[in-house]
Amino acid sequence: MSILVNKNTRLLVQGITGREGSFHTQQMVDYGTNVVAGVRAGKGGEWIHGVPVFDTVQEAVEATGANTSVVYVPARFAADAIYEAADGGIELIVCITERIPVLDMVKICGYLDAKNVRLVGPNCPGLITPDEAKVGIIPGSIVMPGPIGVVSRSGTLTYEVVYALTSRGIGQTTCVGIGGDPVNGTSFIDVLQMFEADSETEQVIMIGEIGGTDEEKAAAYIAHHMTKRVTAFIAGRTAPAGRRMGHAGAIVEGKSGTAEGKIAALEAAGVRVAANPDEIVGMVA
Amino acid sequence: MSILVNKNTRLLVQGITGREGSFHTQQMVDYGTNVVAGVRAGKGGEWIHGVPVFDTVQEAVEATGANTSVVYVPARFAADAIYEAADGGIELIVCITERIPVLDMVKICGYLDAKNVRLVGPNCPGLITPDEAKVGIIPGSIVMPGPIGVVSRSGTLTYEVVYALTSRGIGQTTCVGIGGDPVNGTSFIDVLQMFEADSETEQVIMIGEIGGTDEEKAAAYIAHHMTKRVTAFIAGRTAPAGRRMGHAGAIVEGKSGTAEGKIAALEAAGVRVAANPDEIVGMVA
Amino acid sequence: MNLHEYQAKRLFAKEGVPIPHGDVASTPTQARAVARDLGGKVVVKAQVLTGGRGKAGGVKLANTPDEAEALARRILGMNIKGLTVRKVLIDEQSPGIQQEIYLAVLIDRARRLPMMMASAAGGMDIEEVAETAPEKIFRVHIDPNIGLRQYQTTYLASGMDLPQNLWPDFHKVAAGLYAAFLKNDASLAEINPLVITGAGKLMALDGKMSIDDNALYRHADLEEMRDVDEEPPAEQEARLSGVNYIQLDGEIGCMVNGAGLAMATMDIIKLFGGEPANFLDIGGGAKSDQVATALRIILSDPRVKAVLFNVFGGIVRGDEVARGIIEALSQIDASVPMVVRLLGTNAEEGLRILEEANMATATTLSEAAQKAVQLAKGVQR
Amino acid sequence: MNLHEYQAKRLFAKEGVPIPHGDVASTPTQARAVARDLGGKVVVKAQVLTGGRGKAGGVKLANTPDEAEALARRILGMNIKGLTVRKVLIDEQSPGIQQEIYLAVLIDRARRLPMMMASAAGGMDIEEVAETAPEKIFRVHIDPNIGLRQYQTTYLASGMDLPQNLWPDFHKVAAGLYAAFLKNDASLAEINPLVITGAGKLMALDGKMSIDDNALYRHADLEEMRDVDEEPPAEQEARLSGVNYIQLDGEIGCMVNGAGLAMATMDIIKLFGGEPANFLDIGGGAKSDQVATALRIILSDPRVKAVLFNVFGGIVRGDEVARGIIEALSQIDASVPMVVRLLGTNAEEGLRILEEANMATATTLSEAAQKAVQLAKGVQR
Repeated sequence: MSILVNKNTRLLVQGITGREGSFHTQQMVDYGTNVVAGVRAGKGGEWIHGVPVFDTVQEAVEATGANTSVVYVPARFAADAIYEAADGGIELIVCITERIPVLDMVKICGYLDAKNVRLVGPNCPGLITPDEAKVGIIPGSIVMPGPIGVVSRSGTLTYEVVYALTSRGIGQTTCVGIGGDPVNGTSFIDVLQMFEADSETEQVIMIGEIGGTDEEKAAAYIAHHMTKRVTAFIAGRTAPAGRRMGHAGAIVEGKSGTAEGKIAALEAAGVRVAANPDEIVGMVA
Repeated sequence: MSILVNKNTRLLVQGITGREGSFHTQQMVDYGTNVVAGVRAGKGGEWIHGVPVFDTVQEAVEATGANTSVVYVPARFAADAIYEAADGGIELIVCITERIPVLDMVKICGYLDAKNVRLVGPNCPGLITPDEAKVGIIPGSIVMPGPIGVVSRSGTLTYEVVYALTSRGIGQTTCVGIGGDPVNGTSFIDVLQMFEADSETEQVIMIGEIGGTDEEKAAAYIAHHMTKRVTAFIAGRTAPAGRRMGHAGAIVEGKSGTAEGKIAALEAAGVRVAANPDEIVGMVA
Repeated sequence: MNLHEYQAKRLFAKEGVPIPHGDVASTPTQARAVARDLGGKVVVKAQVLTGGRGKAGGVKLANTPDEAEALARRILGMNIKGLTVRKVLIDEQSPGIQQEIYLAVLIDRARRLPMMMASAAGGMDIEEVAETAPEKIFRVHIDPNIGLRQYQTTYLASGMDLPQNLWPDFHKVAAGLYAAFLKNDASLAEINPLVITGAGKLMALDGKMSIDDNALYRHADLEEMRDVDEEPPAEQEARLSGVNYIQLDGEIGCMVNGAGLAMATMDIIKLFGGEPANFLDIGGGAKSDQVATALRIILSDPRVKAVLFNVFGGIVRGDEVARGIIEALSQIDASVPMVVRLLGTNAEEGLRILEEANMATATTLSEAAQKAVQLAKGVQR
Repeated sequence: MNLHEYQAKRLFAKEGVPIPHGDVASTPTQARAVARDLGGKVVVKAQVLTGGRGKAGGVKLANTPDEAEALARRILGMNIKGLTVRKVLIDEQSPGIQQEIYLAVLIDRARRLPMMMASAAGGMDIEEVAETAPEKIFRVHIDPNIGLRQYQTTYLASGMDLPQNLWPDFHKVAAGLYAAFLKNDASLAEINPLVITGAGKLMALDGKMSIDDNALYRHADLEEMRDVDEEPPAEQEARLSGVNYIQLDGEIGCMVNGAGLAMATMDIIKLFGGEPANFLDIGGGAKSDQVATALRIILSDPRVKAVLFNVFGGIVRGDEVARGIIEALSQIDASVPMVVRLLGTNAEEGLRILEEANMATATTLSEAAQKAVQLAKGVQR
């Protein structure tokens, strides 16, 4: 088992003809992911890395039965791509694109919730189920199958941890990068819930960072609903306090946006928190 | 039994201090409806016809447990009132107000669907379950309890039919005016479904009029899903064709907007269609 | 409220939709001046709020300002389906048209969303296309919260087999049309035809727009575009006093509350051998002065030989209606016989007022309609 | 991007929020002229992108143009939390203030919606109120599809016990603030205090606004408001080349891809006894010229005694990063020792390039950090 992506994933690549889209399509195909279609308006009928290209998602879904899409289009076209995927019948959208305006994300999340479509990201590395499907940009070379579920708000920090796991022979069920933007599609809780329900996942590693209250909410969830062991790392203990404007952020978050606040909340929930990423491996071994 | 409103209805009146709101609140109270609260910003703390007034729906719901609201506010404030009711936790909103712009209704309906809140209307006479609850403006004097469910797009034409039924000693479970606006909250099918499921309703009377395709869709629904006998009347056989602009309406509706088209569709679905409203009574007796 | 072609096209152009150069003229001399400014080769188009003006000879090509003046003289004053042409639009000609596309936005009542429709088979016969080859019409529904998206216009363009180099322009035209629809609270915005010109550009040659009357309160600029010349004076008076009135050809005037009951009343008059003189809905919340105005309007039609009042009180109150009738009758010399049927909210009080004034009343709708038909025939004898 | 008070207030005023008459001045003479035009009784306010200017003496009352000039002379050039005051806002005084209200809109990350917050306990101590008496802060979430509704501002006004005659004005102010928030893609729009003046009117005495950097591409007008004087030159260069750089006080320069890994790298440097000289995230999709710029920026800080590269390729490719490093080093005379850690996408190719150029490399993050700390200490000796 695994979560979100697996051998049944029929992947559509939005923005397949772009620099990133084309490069990573090759990587995903090479990994063995079932990439069934690409979309780029005006390039319908072409082929890229053995994948057929369509003008619209609707056409691609009708022709190939795609059920998952990954978005590589530039930020100013990303909202359009996500709406198109949702309207075209895609069930899981993974958005790699960064720098999407937060008010666009507010509208997108409301729209997708009403349609019951799951979004992972934006500004995330995507997800990978070792030996089954790689959707996004997590390097295939650093993962291996095994019992650990990994969920992270950070991109490259995830690789760091997963690489360390794999180097020590500890494999993963699925690695999920949810992205660090203020407003995104999938939260820690969403993924923890799925790992808790996944029969093959034995333990979970959760990688958070300063800002927002997602880690604190996850801590409350873990305390009340998780039976599986969770190990965490929070980045940003030494980050300087930004030159803060106004009082609103402090009113909303209080002390909970800081690394100290998050670590305290997690430890209170029974989560072991590593002091540095290299340490995590020893804690789950 | 009955549908939508009954003895458990805890009614909130929005726009209770206005001319219509105040007048009809008295009528609803006199009928025995459980009117628990009224709302008018700035008049919180006052009492009207023995009903306490609040500044906001949220306060009214918290204080009185209101579960249904009826909207009498003028058209340009009606959208606000509907959103407020939905956000305040009301489950059924009955909007009497007419002349709400159709694009406002498009947004309202999308919003309410996502929240799973039912709207009856706008531009409708509301609904009444004889001897239990009167929500809206249907005169209480013309109804009596009995086995007929009545649903209608028209206001006063409903009274006409219900009055004729009652005069002949034929009672009603619930009379529902869904309103004749191009975009509204509750369709014929929604109500037919509820009557089909209601154990006390033995037969249904459906009153339609020219324009749109709601009657045709209802006909298809009746043919496939209704076991109870449906009798119909369609107003507008002699209405002159308007000076039509453009081709779009004709492309969408084809022949189905006309009285002939609707009557044909209903008769094909096994519905008996009366030639004049007085005739209906004899057909259900 | 329907707009003239030139008004609709100007609203489209404001949102970036390309339209031909042109201007409107009320006299042949003005038409000549506009044609001269445009270089002479123009099309002269009757501006009238009904379809079928082409077949009626209301659209003609001119090659010189002289021809344009002569054509304008012929078209201005023309009667098309009962309406007099008072303005012509003079547009420059668009030579070498490659294709005519149909493009429209309207409210899809069933889905409760705006819908855009496009077809490569544009021009006059689009209704026939809808009936015989519906697969040639492509539709997308627009979620007003997220607007018309580029992938939707790509779907339309690709479905119509529009040349790919025109897809970006087509998106701009479609987005402009939707913007005009939305900003002006339209119930319909239509371009037919949207042409590919000889130069390979998209251009809206004709435009139609209907505005949601209920939204006019927030569009003072649109209310000013109303062409009161095209509205019968009685209908105009009715509109200004909030009464919904349409004049017909029969002899029995009707005053009813509620559109459905008004239509049913007309239907039953016809069923008993009469002909309704009008559709009249006094609306919800009608006050006594509105009732008086409505009655005045009905009686201003010389064909009316009897009047049937059919009022079932709900939000409208019977006593208010009765007072309105009495008040109106005190001001008008009404020699026409009348039947009043009054039921519902405050009907008892209303009937008392009417009986005091010796008005004839009826109980059922059939009875009221039959009485009215007899009274109208009695007057004819 | 943060805006100055005067910029924020102008954006609020554009949406109908009342603000005091006033203008901005860069010199004491200008300040005098503005004060004279306003009648002399003014407040002189330092315009600086940080909090706490009041306690630092950056806000003062003047009763005459002379006093305003003298105060402006004192405040202009003042250093507040490391930032130099280059502009003052001269506002007319608002006498007889009856109440100070707090009002703000921001994104509530947890609910994923804009949220408006209001409190009758406005002014300087609102954070304390939030901690000690949270029930005094009223919140409503705004659905962007339907906007801020009147009943929501009624809820806030009634919760704050605002005098009822001010409710309609409060709705206008709140709607204006939300409009400014929405139209300008703000992440925060705040009025503190919103006062009830002696004349019983609402007025925004102070204003703050942060703009979502990711949305600036669609707001050329806002990008022009950026106060580059308040930005360290290195950070400015970084921003213009798409690199996220914040200068700190330590001696180990870091170049990392990804904000999370960059923070973790800083954390581990500290864990091993070093001090990071900066936060630097070269971002996703970084090309070799961006890497070169980033390295130049790091080395422009004279405190840097060693550089740690930590790049884990995903969307960033190892070979591109390696080429960027080599290219940068060919242009800069870099006497500072460096450690490179490269993993992930195209890392093998990148390591080959680096080894050819005799760069020191490391495998684990701990190893890389320890090496960098030692190298930095070695230079100190």
